[in-house]
Formats: sequence, C-alpha cells, structure tokens
Amino acid sequence: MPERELTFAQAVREALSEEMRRDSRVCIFGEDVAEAGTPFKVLSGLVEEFGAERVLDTPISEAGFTGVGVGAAMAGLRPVVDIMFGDFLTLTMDQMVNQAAKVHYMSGGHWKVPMVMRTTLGATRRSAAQHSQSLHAWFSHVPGLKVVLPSTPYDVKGLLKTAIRDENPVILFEDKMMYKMKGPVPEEEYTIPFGVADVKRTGDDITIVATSSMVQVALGAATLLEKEGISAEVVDPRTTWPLDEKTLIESARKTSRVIVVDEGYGRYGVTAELAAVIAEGAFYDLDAPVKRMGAMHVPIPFSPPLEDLTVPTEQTVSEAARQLCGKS
Amino acid sequence: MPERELTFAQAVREALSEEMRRDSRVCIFGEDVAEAGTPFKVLSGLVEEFGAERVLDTPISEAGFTGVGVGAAMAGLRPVVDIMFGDFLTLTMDQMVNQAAKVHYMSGGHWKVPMVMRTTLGATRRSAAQHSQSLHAWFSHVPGLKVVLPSTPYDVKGLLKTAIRDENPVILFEDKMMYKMKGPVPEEEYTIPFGVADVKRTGDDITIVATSSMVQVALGAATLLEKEGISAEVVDPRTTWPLDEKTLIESARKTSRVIVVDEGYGRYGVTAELAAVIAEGAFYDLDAPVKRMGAMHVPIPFSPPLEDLTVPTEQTVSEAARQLCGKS
Amino acid sequence: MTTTTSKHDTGREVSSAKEKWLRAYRQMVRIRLFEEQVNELYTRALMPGLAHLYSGEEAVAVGICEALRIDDYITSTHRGHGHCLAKGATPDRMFAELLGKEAGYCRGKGGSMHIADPATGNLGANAIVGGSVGIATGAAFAAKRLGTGCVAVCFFGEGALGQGSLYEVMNLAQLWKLPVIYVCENNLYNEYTHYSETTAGDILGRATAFGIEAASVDGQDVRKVNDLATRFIERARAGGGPAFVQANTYRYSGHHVGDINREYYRSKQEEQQWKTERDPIKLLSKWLIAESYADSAQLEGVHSDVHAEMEAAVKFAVAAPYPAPEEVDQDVYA
Amino acid sequence: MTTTTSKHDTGREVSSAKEKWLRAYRQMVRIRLFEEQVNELYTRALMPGLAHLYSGEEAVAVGICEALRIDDYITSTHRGHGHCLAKGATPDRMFAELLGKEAGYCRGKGGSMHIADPATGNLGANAIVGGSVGIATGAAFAAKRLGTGCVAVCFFGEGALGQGSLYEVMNLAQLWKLPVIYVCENNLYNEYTHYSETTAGDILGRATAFGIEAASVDGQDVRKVNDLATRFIERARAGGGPAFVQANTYRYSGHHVGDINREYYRSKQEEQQWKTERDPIKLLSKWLIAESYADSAQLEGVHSDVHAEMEAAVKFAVAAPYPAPEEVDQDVYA
Ligand SMILES: Cc1ncc(C[n+]2csc(CCOP(=O)(O)OP(=O)(O)O)c2C)c(N)n1
Ligand SMILES: Cc1ncc(C[n+]2csc(CCOP(=O)(O)OP(=O)(O)O)c2C)c(N)n1
Ligand SMILES: [Mg+2]
Ligand SMILES: [Mg+2]
Repeated sequence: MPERELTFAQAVREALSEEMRRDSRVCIFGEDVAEAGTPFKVLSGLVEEFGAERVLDTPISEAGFTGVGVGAAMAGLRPVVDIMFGDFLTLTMDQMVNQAAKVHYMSGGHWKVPMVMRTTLGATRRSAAQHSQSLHAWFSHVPGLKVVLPSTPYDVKGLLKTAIRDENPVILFEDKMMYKMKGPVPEEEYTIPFGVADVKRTGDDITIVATSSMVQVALGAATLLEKEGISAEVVDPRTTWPLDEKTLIESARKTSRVIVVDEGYGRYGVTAELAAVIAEGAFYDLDAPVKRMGAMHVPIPFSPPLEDLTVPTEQTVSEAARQLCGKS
Repeated sequence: MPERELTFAQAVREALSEEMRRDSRVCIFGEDVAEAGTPFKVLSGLVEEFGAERVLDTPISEAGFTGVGVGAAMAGLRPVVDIMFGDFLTLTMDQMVNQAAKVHYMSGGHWKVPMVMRTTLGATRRSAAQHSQSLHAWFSHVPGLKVVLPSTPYDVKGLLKTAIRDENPVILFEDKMMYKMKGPVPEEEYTIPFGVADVKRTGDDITIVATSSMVQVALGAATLLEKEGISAEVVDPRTTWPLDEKTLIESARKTSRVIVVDEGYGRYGVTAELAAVIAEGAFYDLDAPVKRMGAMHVPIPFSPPLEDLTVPTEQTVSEAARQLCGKS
Repeated sequence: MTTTTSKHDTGREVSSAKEKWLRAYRQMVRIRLFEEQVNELYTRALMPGLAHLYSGEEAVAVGICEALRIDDYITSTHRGHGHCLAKGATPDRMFAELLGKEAGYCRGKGGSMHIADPATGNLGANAIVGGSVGIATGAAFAAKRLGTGCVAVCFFGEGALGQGSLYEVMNLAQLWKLPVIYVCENNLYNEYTHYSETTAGDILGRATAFGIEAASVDGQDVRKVNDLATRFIERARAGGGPAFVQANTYRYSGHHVGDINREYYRSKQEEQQWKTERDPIKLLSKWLIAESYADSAQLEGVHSDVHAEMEAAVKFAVAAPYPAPEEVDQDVYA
Repeated sequence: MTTTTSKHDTGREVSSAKEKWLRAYRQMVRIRLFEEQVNELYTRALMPGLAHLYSGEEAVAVGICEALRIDDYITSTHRGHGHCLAKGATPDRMFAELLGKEAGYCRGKGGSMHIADPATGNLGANAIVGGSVGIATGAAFAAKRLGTGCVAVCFFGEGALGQGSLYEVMNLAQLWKLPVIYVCENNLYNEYTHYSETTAGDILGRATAFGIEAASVDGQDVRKVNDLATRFIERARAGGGPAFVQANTYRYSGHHVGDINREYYRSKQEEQQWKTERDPIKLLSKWLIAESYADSAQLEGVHSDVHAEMEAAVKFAVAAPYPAPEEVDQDVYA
C-alpha cells in the first residue's frame, strides 16, 4: 500500500481535529475561521464537527482576540489563535511579547500560557507589501515564546500537535504557498519534538540550512547541484526557538561550506542568527564565510517581475552554492 | 575655556529646540511631554518656548498617535513622536512597519514620511520585564526605517538633528540610564550623518563593537584591559540601519578578534547581524569566532541581584576580551 | 493618458444642480465600468493577484468626494478603486498599477490595494483593515497646523470598527478638533461574515461616545450622501471638528474577484434585491429623468462614453511595460 | 507568614451587615497602611525602583472584591497593591515581592507592577496601560466555556480609555456574552495630565456603544461600590454578559512614590479636599458608628491590629533572602 499523502492544509486540519477530539479545552478563534474556514480554506469542516462554541469567528480585532487567547490559556483553555496573514502580527505584538511571553516568568512560574498562534508568512502571491512579510525573526528574538516553521505536511502535523500540547505560547508560521503541497503523512498518530532539526537530505560538499518553504527551495537547488556533482546537505531547524544548534554545527563541520536561507528580510533576521551560530560553532572547519540568503531589504513590491527578484529561488540558491564550492 | 558639557538629556532637548526654531513644521507629541516634560524631564521647557500647538500631550494611545505622526508627516509636518518606554513600541508596530516604513516604496516614491520616533531602551532600573526591553533589533529588520542608537551627549544631539531633517521615518533609542551622563557638546551647530560608525577608542588587540550605553560599558572594559596590557578598540556603529559595515570590518581585520555588545536580547538580535557581517567580511583575518554579548534570553527580572546578571557589564565584557586574547 | 476627469476635479466649480448630478452620475458609472474591466482582467488571467470590487457602493465614494476640494485628503481601503476614481484619479494609470506596470500610480509597486496619488490628495489605499485611520487623522492635524483649510476623509468598511486604533484616533480628533470625517461604509459583510456577528451595540454610538457628531445615511442615494458630507465637511473646514458617517451600502460581488461561491454566507436573493431595488446608478438615473435633467438616451451616452474610456485605459495598461528590474530597490528610502 | 486574611477570603460567608462592613473597613485600612509602609520603604531606600500607591482609592478595590468569590478572576494595573490585597493576598509575600525577594508572590521576578497569584484568582498586575483587558476577557471566556461560574473583573485607570484594545475586547465580550466586569478607576489623572485633556466625550458611552450595561459610582463610598458590583457580578454570573463601572475616585499621593512636587499639575488644596471630605475610610467609619456597628475605640483597634500586621510583614520581607543567582533563567518556559 502506498503511503498516504495529504496536502499541507489537510495536515494542519488533521492536527487540529485530532487535538480537538483528544482535548476538549482546545478551541480556535480568529477572523472567518468558522463557516468560511479561513480564506485559504485550511479550517474547512472544523466548525461543523466541533461547533460554534469551539470554533469562533471574531471581529477584525487582532490585538483584542490575541489578548483573549492569553487570558483563556491562563484560565484553563488551550486556544489556537488564527492570524490570517503574518503581516497583521504587528497588531498583536503587545499581547504576544509583553503579555504571553512574560506571564510565566513574571509570575515566578505560577501562571502558564499554553496558547498557540497560527499564522502565515511568505511572498510571491502578488499581494504586495502588507500581505507578504515573514516576520518570524521578531518572535524568535523574544524569550518566553517558541517559534515553529514547518516545511512539509508531515512536519506541520507533528509540530502543530506538539505546539498544542506545549505549556507555553507557541507561534507557528505556515507559508501560504505551501498549502496545496502534497506529502506523505502516516495514518498513525505522531508528534515532533521542538528543538530537533531535521536533515532533509544528506550531502557532503555543502550545507544548506533552510526554513519553512525555503526548505523546498533548498531541496530543489540540491537536485540541480547533484547533476553538477555537488552534493548538498539540507538541514531544516524546524523551530527557530528552541534552536538545535548542534545539528546545524555538525553539518557545517562536516561539509565546511554553509548557506542559510530564510524568507524573512535578510538584515537583522533569522539568517543572521543561524550564520552567527554556525560561524562560531564551526569556526575552525569552515572553508568560506557562511552565505546568507533572505528576502531583499525592500518592502515586497506588487509587480510580478519585481517581486520575483526579492526572494531566494532554486536558481539563486544553487548559484550561490556553486560559487561557494568554487565551481562557477 | 573648557569645552562645554551637557547631560544626555540636555543634548536631546537642545537638538529639539534648535530644530524647532529652525523649522516651524517640527512638532512633538506623546504622553506627558508638555508641562511634565516627560517622566525623565527630557523635554522640560519646550512647551513653554514653543507653545501647546507644537508640543502636545496625547492620550495613552501609542498606536493612534503614531499613526497620526505618519499622516502628519505625509501632509507636511515634521513630527517627533515620543514613546515613553521602548517596551510600548509593541503597540506601534503596525503603524511603524506596515505604514511608515512602506508608504514611500508602496506609493512608487510619491509620498514621504519624514517622521522621528524617540523612545528608550535599557534595563537595570528595577522596572521589571515590561519597562526594560531594548527592542531596536525589530526595527533594524524592517526596510524603510532608519535606526539610531546614540551613545553620548555629543552623538545624540547631532544624530537627532539629522533624524529630524531626514526624509524618512527614523527611530531613535535613548538609554534611560544615560540621561544624566555628561559629555562635551560644542556650542556651534553640527549634525552627524547616518551610517558612519565612530571609533570611540583606538586599539590593536581586540575590537569591541558596541551600541548605545554598551559603548560606555565597552569603554570601561577597555580601560580595565589597558591596565593588563590589552589594547581594545571600541567601535560604535551609531546607526544599525544604515550600517557602516566597512568600519566594522576594517577594525576586525586589524585586530583579528571581535566582541559585539548590545543590550537587546542576544538571540536573533543586533549582535547576530553585526557578528554575521564581521564573520563574513573579516573571514580570513579572524583569529577566533566573533563573541556576541547581549541581554540574557529571559524577560528582565525585577529582583536587583537577578537583573544585574542579565546585561553585559564592564566586568563581563573585559573578561570575555581576556579570554579571546588568550589571557585568562 | 485620458484626461476626462481633469476638468471637474473638485465638484466645487459646478454651477447648476443639473450639471452637478450629471457629473456625479458619470463618476458612478466610471467606477462601475472600471470594476467590470477589473473583473474581466482577472477572469482573463491578465491581472496578478486579486482585487476587491467596489460595485454597488459607488454612491458613497462619489457622494463624499464630490463635496471635497482637489487638495483635500482621503485615505482608502483594500476596496479602494472607487475612492480613488471619485477623488480624481485617471483609469489608465490605475489599470497600469493593477497590472504592476511602470506607468501605474505607484510604478507597479503598490498594486490594487495601495494606489496613492499626491496630486489628488489620495494618501493611499491600505491593505490593513483600519490601517489608515491614524494617517487620515494626522493629515487633518497637519492641515490644521499649517492652516491650509484642507479636510481629510477616512474611508473604511464596517469591519474596521473592530480595530481599536479607530477609537484611539477618534478620541484625539475630537480633543484636538481636527478636520477629519470618518466614513464607515457598512456593506454588511466583513469578508465572509455578516457584520452583526462581529459588531455589538450601536455603530453611531461608537463615535458619539467621543463627542463626535455622527449620522447614518442611505449609501445608495448619492444625493443624500453628498448633502450630509457637504454639511460635515464644511463644518470641519470651519473648525467645527470631526464627524462620523455611517453609509449603509452593499457590495455586489464577492469579497474579492475570486470569491465566487457565496451562498454559504449570503443568498443570491439578497444580492439580487439590492441590485434591482437599490442600485445607486439606477436610482440617480430615475431621479435625473424625473427632474428632466436628462433623458435615457443621454444617460446611455454616458455609459458608452465611459465604456470607451475604460477600454482605452485597459489597452494602455496592458501594453505598458513592467518596471525595469533595477527598480526593485529604488524608493525604499527618500 | 501572616494568616489574617485567610478566614474571610470571599466575603460570601459573612453573615450580617455589621460583619460585612467591618470586614470591608479592615480591608480598606489594610490597603492604606500597606501603602504607608511602601512609601516608608521607598523613603528609606529599602525598595528597589518605584511604586504607585493606591491610597485614597481603597473603596473601589474593596467594594468590588468583596462581591467576588475567591476563585473569581481579577486583572490589575501598575497601581495594583489594593486590588491584590482586596482579592486576598497576604502582605508579607507582597512586601517580599516589592523588595525582590524569593519569598515574594513572583519569587522576586515581578516586583510591584506584576504581582500575580493563582490561589486568589489574581491573573496579575500589568505595567502596560490597558495591557490586561484582553486577559480578563479571555479568563471570562474560559470560565464560560468550562462552566466554572467564575467572573472576571478587569481593573484599569481612566488612562486606559486611551487604549484601543479596550474597545476591541468590549465588543467581543458583548458579542459572546462573557462574564467580565470592566472597572474604570477614574482618579482624574493619567500620570501628570488631567484626564479631561486626554478623554473626549462621555466615559460611560464608550461601553454603552457596544451594548454593554454601564454605570458610574462614587468610588469613595465602599457600600455603593459594593452594591453596584454585586448587581453586575451576579448578572454576569447568571449569563447576563459584561458590564462597565466608572468609579470616581482620587489618588492621594503622586503618580509614583517619587512624584513629590505635583503643583504643576494639581493643587494641594484639591488633594486636601479629597482627603478631608471624601476619604473612603473616614466615610465608612462615620457610617459604622452612626449605625452603631462599631465605636471609635473598636475602629482604632482595627488600625492598630493592621499596623502590627504590616510591621510584621515588612520585617519578614526585609529579612527574607534574595533569589539565588541560578534562578535568573528559570521559569522562562513552563
Ligand atoms: C488588520 C487586518 N485584519 C484582517 C485583514 C483581512 N481582511 C481584509 S478585508 C477584510 C474584511 C474587511 O471588511 P470591511 O472592513 O467591512 O470592508 P469590506 O471588505 O466590506 O469593504 C479582512 C478581514 C486585513 N486586511 N487587515
Ligand atoms: C501602554 C502604556 N503607555 C504608557 C505607560 C506609562 N504610564 C504608566 S501609568 C500611566 C498613567 C495611567 O493613568 P491611569 O490609567 O489613569 O491610571 P492611574 O495611574 O491614574 O491609576 C502611564 C501613561 C504605560 N505603562 N503603558
Ligand atoms: Mg464590509
Ligand atoms: Mg488615572
């Protein structure tokens, strides 16, 4: 029997429905999450199964309902808060950073905030500057939060289930462009621990550390490189916090050449931290500086030919790899 | 005649009053900025000189009046928006990031947002987790914004004047602990360009790149190190965006050992970018990995003995330098 | 580029009622036919991304903007084509923007949701619900400080009533007596959810609580909208402070061009009823004829004029070149 | 640790009016004398940082919390000592927290502005103005979903009316009929600015606009506060939805302990008037004596009891050890 395949969106939905069946405290709220099932239809069917008391449409009040999520989590629920586009996280920063992230510590460990925020990242949907950002670096910077960046249907299911069971505020970013991507997802229940990187492909000549949909880009680049005799290892940290430094550094020490690829802005973003960690941990083994590739430092333009220039692609990543390996 | 000395707070005030005299479009608003002159008394006397039409107390509406600043800037004023504590920036993120930073680009260069946001950073005031953060890394990550981190009275005056004359949204962070610090400030008018690092002290054995009040910490550490025969160079980027990569890299190549110190959280923060830039640019000259020192990855605790552990000090920085130089 | 609109930018110069309402009629038709072309471009896969059509709501934008001066400010929304045209933009550069072309209002960098134009006081459409309430209020603050006599109109959907920043700036506007008009276009839906599920209590009360004068108006009747707008705008210009308008209206199409199957959130019958009984263009045409300001042939003439204008504008936009790759990192900083 | 409060945690068990109001009296005195010690600790430079005293506003916290069950929730503010005590916290662990000691409610990590205590339903004080409005509303949502019958009270100063998130969550609370009471403590000042300079229009209207029942009350009269609170809380508990209280009150001291010279924003005369004519403790004492529920000797006895309690608590806190350095990175994650 062939392995079962699900789309990324189906895997998200399955994780949620399994957890909602398992634990009656889990509930979902956000804009257009109920009958509409979100604009991406990721949540279709959930309100029908779990009812309007557990899947709730909210007003367009990101700050307000994020705060409601924090309080609900403190008082015994397991809310999954839906922020339609990652760009709207700007409105939730106070509740996520000054409240959710700090409650446990500030209360001396007495209160907990077991809440999950699900949101999106990623450009190239021709949605322009306010619907295309990848702002996960901000959250990775804040102690008290955990940050999850799944790159496959398998990963998103297991990581989301872990997020819901975690006792801390967790934010999970889904690349909108991946919702229709298919991949194997076993029927049996599983979870994936945080802080464990996944080597998505082994290789010897160069390490490509990539996050979220950039993992797919990296895998595509690795395929291109293979044809030219360059063997690329693709490492997916899966969570930027906690971060599995060890796996990253070991791969870097093995291959001695590293590219880090992330769809957030290149400057002061995730690539900086990953590059700094690797440059420090593999200092004596690197043959070349770690190459960073992120979104171009511009607001994402609408115009397709411009937008396509702003994010790393299989072509630009493989070209960078070739250069690093001295083969271009 | 000895050089004139001003406190950091006086230098801020002088910059503002000079610019307000020069340009009637400059106005200030924020909470308790008028008669109270802010809780730190930084703005004392301005409402008396410029009147309640140019120095305005606002309601406690950070999101709202930041947005008003954006619109006022677009329509011909030069607003200086006051956010009392940097921690409250969480409430302004949408207006700063989705609006101010993007308006110029999204409009194809047709609208401009010449607005300045002044706010604070820094811990050790026993103010606990919601009044002690240093969140400048977030803004440095966002294209369209400029980020200024003055470290002396001289610098804050010159940089703030530049900020007010800049055609873009600029955010300037003042360390609350520095307001009473004195330093030379000439009577004559001057401005300081953005993107030009300042070598605050020259040295040969190690480079300490530091921002904001960490520059003072670095200078203190350098004095300690000098007694032990270690000659430290202290480089202050002054603006994290634009960033003067060249000066940083040149210093690193000269000394071959580098520490970067910033009071923001260590993870996914300013130290990561600076370290990554230096590790790449000075790859073949570094004798050791770039050492990063930032705030400990915890919400800032209230309890003094704990809080004091969370930020870099002269002692911890000099100790790190000793280790890097193989002398401890 | 077409110049059809440039002669009557402000509405202030129109001498007679007849001229005034014929002009309003034409403006509404221009919006309607613009949006038809947008849908067409989408269906023909010529437009990148999505767009949110304003069809059905024309009387609001036109009724308000006809009461404004060319240098008055507006801020707009994701559903912004109507505001933009009503304030004086030309369709050719708008279409070019929707297609991501260099000739667009934003050189292709903004797209449908970000059209902005200093020449017509358009501070920009905004893809953040409620994102422009501060901007409009700030522009009003600047107008007051600089003594320009300008007024700012802030358009938003009733969904933006969910955003707290609206209340923050209304409070400020009233305290500082700013010349800003908040125009809530209540088209009954926040995306796919009826507004009654997201909106507790009383909409006007949300402004009057701050001491702001507020009124509801039939948003399908351009004359009523314009009357109310004129009163509020002149009051604001004279220093009387902010006002709030609830314009009751309806969007004919989906939330965006791709929202085709809508039965799960509203009935076809409801849509049909609005289109047949409350269409703003039909309502004005009836009145124009009843007043003998026009006959149906004349009005049909308007439609065919405008149709030609739109076709030419689309043609212009389709043929226009994309920005050069080097443009990608230009205009990040001024 | 002292256990003075543990016998009368909820106010529900009190049988007679006499007992009830004597208990309320004691609670107000406890808050007053707690704050006197805080000021003393500050003046003697024994307390790190600053603190915001609640003196003058005691009737609000006590009037409300006496109408709550021990498992009901509250959220509090930077000026939170009164709420905390009124909800049942003990002063020894509070002082310990204010001094950053391990024995404090937050093991010294929170300090004055972050005291929290699951045992008394205290979700935490909050140093972000308006920062807890969502948290209180969310706790009410959880209470409703879990069927615990609990109610949440959200305390905030009138300054928080400036924060948009308040309006966002009031809308939600009314839509979802949540058992939450928003208590606006109007003490006339946002830091150093009179509230009339920052607050347009009508305060109650800001709740009624969302369909929320709202009332003002004399915040110096603990009986009136308690009556209103009881009505709203029982209504909320029975599923009647949220309510909003404006409690008119006054803070006797500066914005924080270091705010000594206040003449530039308010007169000494104004302060004096409130203290002599509208003191909540004096007002209740008068009434207790008039009703023959107590004589002045008895009431003085309360003061000396409480004084002893506070002195012991301070002594405990001063002597208590700081957290060990290793604690610094504990409890970042659960
Ligand atoms: C802050 C924010 N939240 C959510 C969205 C997604 N969104 C786009 S339009 C919309 C509904 C807006 O409804 P309304 O304000 O009534 O405007 P309408 O579309 O009806 O014109 C939503 C939720 C957004 N763009 N911005
Ligand atoms: C979001 C935010 N903005 C500003 C401040 C600074 N601040 C602390 S208390 C205060 C005034 C609060 O006034 P009010 O809400 O009336 O409470 P009161 O102090 O009178 O009890 C301000 C502005 C803050 N803590 N949080
Ligand atoms: Mg709508
Ligand atoms: Mg107050």
